[in-house]
Amino acid sequence: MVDRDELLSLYEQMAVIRRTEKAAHDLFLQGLVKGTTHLAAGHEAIAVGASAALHDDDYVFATYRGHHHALARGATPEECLAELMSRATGLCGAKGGSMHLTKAATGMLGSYAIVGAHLPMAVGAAWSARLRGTGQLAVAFFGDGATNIGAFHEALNLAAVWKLPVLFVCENNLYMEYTPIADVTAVAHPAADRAPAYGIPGEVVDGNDVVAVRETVARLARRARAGDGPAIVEAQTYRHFGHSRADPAAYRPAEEVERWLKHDPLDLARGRLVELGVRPETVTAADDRARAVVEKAVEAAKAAPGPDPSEALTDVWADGGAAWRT
Amino acid sequence: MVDRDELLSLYEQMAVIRRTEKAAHDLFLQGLVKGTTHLAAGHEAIAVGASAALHDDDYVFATYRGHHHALARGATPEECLAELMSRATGLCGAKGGSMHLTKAATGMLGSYAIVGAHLPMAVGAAWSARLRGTGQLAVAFFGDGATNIGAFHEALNLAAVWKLPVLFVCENNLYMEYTPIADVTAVAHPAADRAPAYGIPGEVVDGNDVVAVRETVARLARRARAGDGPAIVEAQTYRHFGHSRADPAAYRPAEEVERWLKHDPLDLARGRLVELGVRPETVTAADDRARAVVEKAVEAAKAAPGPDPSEALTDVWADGGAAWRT
Amino acid sequence: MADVTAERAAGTREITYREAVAEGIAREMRRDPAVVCLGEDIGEAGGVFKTTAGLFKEFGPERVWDTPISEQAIVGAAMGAAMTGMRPVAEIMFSDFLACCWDYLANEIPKVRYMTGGQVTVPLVVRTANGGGLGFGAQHSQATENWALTIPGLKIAAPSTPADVIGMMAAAIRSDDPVVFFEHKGLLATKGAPAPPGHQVELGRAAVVREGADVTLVALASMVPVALKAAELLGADGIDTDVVDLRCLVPLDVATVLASLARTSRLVTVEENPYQGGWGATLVSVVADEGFGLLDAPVRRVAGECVPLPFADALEERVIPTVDKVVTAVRTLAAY
Amino acid sequence: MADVTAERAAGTREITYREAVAEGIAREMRRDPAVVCLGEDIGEAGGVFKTTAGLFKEFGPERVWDTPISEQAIVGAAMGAAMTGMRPVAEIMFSDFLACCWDYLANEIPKVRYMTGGQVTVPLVVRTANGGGLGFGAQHSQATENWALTIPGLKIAAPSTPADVIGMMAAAIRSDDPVVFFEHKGLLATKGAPAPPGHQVELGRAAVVREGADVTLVALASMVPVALKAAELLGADGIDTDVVDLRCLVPLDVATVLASLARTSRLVTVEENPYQGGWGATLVSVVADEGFGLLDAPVRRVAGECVPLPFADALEERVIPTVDKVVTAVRTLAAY
Ligand SMILES: Cc1ncc(C[n+]2csc(CCOP(=O)(O)OP(=O)(O)O)c2C)c(N)n1
Ligand SMILES: Cc1ncc(C[n+]2csc(CCOP(=O)(O)OP(=O)(O)O)c2C)c(N)n1
Ligand SMILES: [Mg+2]
Ligand SMILES: [Mg+2]
Repeated sequence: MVDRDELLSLYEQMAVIRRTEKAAHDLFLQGLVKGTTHLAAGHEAIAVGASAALHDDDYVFATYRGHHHALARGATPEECLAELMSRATGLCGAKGGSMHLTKAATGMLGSYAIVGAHLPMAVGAAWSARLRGTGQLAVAFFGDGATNIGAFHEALNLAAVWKLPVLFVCENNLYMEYTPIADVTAVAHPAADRAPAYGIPGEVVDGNDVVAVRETVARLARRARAGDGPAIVEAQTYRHFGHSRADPAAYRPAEEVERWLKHDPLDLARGRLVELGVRPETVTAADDRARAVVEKAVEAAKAAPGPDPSEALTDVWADGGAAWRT
Repeated sequence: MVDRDELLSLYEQMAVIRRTEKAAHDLFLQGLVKGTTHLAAGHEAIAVGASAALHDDDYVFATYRGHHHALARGATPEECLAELMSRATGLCGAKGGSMHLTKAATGMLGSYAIVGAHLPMAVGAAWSARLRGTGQLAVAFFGDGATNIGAFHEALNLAAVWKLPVLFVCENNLYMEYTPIADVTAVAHPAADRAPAYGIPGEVVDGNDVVAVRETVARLARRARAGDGPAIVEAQTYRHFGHSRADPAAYRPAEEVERWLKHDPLDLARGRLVELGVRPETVTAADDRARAVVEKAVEAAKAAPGPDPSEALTDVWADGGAAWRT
Repeated sequence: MADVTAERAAGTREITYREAVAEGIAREMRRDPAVVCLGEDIGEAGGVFKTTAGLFKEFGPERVWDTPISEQAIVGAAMGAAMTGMRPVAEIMFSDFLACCWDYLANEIPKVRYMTGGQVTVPLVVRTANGGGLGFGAQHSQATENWALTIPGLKIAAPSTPADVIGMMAAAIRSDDPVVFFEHKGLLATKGAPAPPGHQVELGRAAVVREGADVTLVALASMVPVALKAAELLGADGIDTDVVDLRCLVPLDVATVLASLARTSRLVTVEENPYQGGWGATLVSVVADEGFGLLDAPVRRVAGECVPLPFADALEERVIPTVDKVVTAVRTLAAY
Repeated sequence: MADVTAERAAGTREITYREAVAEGIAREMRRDPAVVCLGEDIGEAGGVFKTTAGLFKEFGPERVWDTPISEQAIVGAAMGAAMTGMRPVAEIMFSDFLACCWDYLANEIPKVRYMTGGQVTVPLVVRTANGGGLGFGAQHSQATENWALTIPGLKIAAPSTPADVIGMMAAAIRSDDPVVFFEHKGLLATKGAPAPPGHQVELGRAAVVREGADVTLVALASMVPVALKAAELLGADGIDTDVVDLRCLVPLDVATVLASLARTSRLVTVEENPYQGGWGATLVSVVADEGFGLLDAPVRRVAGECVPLPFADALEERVIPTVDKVVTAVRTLAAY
């Protein structure tokens, strides 16, 4: 199980994510973030719990709802917010935006905005790890909605046949954009119930319990690294904001929202910390640090310069350029 | 169960298919069929047994290995062979070829050469039948190899969610082109074992037993028409020729080939006919009729004219033309 | 095409392009019970761009179907339904996602009629939100009408005004041929005259939306207002431009372009597609052949840069054609 | 490009284009352990076109991987592997099937470097059998290099000779950028000089394969022999053609084309793509701008008809460019 210090650290990471998402939301409403955002407030325990079970050199592939994964895998709030605010100091130099947060240097190999597309990529990264004999693992995080797209099926089967060290972690937040996943899926657990179709384990876990997520991912990661093949984790969770931008999520029943808000990953972790005998002041101090980090990040991102327009014509090719003709 | 006369008729249909395929093979080797062919000798019982369970106005969607379905759904050997031989009298006026045999007038809505692509189409036809309230059923026939492609997954889930009157009939002949399906699939029954992922029935049947196929399809068709949704049938079979063209299928163990050749759908049906008390001469007479039909078809197809080259520029649009600009 | 100008003037209450999409579909659904819609979040939610707002309420769940995130199933099912008596209108949320069901657009829908020797028709519409300029990044911002142009057998509509949306939607849904219908995200909030009852705009009929004698500007969808704005600025400079709104890529109205060129002798195309493989290339290549004798100057294409779409405004503006770029191109050409 | 001619002459034992594919891959696999192959039936079976024959035997199952029929998984996995230190060579059996994984070619592979601000590279090759003329029908016969041309961020190679196959395969596999490598089905059985050890042909370098003063013919892949044959016939008529083998669409060697045009003042492109959206359109549009002053006559594109590919020979010949059609086009132009 988890010890106090570690749990406190996980808690603080979650607090940083929560505050970063809140900041992103406010900045969007202030017109400082353009395009769109898909906030992960509510999903923190999945990113943090899973990342805690990974090695530093493992690979993570995430979706347009990927701020939490970037942060859990080594990106700073400042880098993330700067990207959202179109700053040159952003993670991707303002070329990617909210949907494409990436920090390759720390194994966060990208956020992809086409539902399901990154699952085969994660399979490929796991294949590569095996070919290179590095013991690395790849993890793909994705939404419940991704379980009905073709790439999901192809990725799962290939990973299973080749027995690759890859985990498929579904963040089941009950909804796609505005439509309940239950309305358009033939089985109750859109991810886990598909595992038998690939002869692999599929586990359902409380995605708001950082300890449970960490434990489940760690166990299946060990199994995968040992050569026993991939697995599906279906982490049940709920998003605190709407799907994207200013979506008020009016399509969700009030009772359901309330029930889930009471099952907040931060509250759960706080409860566990208290059970472990951590003092309230210690938790509050972590909260304060998180707030301070994010506040500083917002200010720094605001102060950073925008990208030089000439950057638009760089980085298509490995030589740094964009020439397509002589 | 099946009565004598019906079984005799099914037998004769299978015999016609067998001989048509043999003729296609010989014509290919003579250089009279160009491009490619994918022969269905060995698969006859699936097409004939399933078609026997369908209504005249049901829809069938098949693959590049689709001669048997075209024949079982009302195309004549002459129309099919003429198409293969690039004759104007071919089913598709020599525009389609072996891989695209289609007879829309009798509900044979086409043979498609991109693996898996026609499964969603069959779902759409079933959806259409339901919207129009016609009581029609749609059936997609496909190979074992198609079970690992994305369109399979998307089609199955949508059909299940909308509870559509569509059946998915897999002709599992153990191989894709040259690679055994078992080498690249995570479960033992590539089609049937996936059924639970869509909450629908998945049944394995002896695909060389025309009676068993008819019975299984009839039962699941009734269920689907009654509004209880789609089902998967995995019909186990074996192809007598190689995958396509002149493939000698050397990748198949001799013992396996032998075992399957002993389990020939025509022999099985013949055995059942004898059990039902049909006299050998009656069966021979059916064989003779089949031979005569196909011999005549070969001659007629040979004698038919080729297409007028100007036909190349017709039938892109519904108005019969091909103009893309003013 | 004086009628367009007339229509624009005739309107009393202006409507948005977004409203026009839903209105265009609704008119056809009222007229023909074979018209059904399917797509992600198009039902009660009214579509993520609200371009199907009101349809679910008016027509109910048997006419407006929410689907899983399964682009292949959506378009493949639409195809099967179209082959069997329905007139489906399938939504692919962003045109970038056409890549997820490209097999249906490239290999199935446009070919089945031909390869069956004319045995079937596929009267369907695939509607999709197209184009950039909104900071949606590389995977949600492409103008992909040129992808469809590489495929014989697809009709391609890309209206620039609310009235055209309604008129072309009517034509598209009534068409017995498959139509890919590009709704430009950057135009959704724009307003224009409403369309009269029964309004139809024949597919393949370009509109001369401004008449001028010096240079022909040919544009499509969101580039039409860009071209018109440039024409206005150029007019102040004494350069008089003809502006042609192509409206469709297939059928391609070459005749209208050549007729304009006969007056102006100079051609600039304005397209959001990247230069490499953009629609302007096909048009220019026809002109360089059949219109060569009409040309007094090089032909210039103002097109997207050959890079993915970047996120930041400052970068995106560098990539997508702007009024400035059009003005510069026309000036250079007029001076040739 | 005298070197090409020299190479062609230098060979002793001729090899087939088909053999050259396997040889080209094998040379790189011997050189670099990061090169791995994946695809359907490419292992023990040696590929349905036998273009990977011998690789499994030489390199074994840890370097040559048979896959399920899962085009998205093949190309998606290749992408993930390329991003993490490998140099995968993925086979998509027929280029028509690129439509089944188009998302990876259109939205993922060519964009990930750019949209991450240059954080990653994707050094992979997607090889595919391309083109028609063999009676494979509408879904197995397309020349789809123009699909790739619509997507910035992909390099596009389409060799016409065995030596070029080897040289360009080396360049493609060593490239840190993604390359789509089109192997023409109609050329597989053709023979040519072998490539010397270490042979590389830089991507984006066209070859002038015949020199002439009257008309420039620009062709690609299987259209190169068609253009050469036409040139031969035209030569007998006293029309002297320059023939440029483009070799790649991206990078596009416009300089070589313009240099040729400076000599001939007349241009005909010969492409298997349908006229609408074919690669010739992009090239011609550049020429109609930058090369306008060089042109003495209209530019003509001999391209595929805008229809799906029909099955019967008699019909397919009507659709795909033939020597006759090229000869006619050049004659008309020379007489202009
Ligand atoms: C292929 C594809 N289809 C549709 C979309 C549009 N879209 C973006 S997010 C989304 C909902 C995804 O739901 P889910 O997978 O449950 O993830 P969540 O947003 O709930 O985290 C949809 C339909 C897309 N990005 N890609
Ligand atoms: C999407 C796609 N990928 C690959 C192919 C090439 N191909 C044609 S048939 C075939 C094998 C199919 O095997 P299976 O589904 O078992 O059908 P069978 O031929 O055995 O009847 C393959 C790989 C194709 N036509 N379409
Ligand atoms: Mg969700
Ligand atoms: Mg098979």
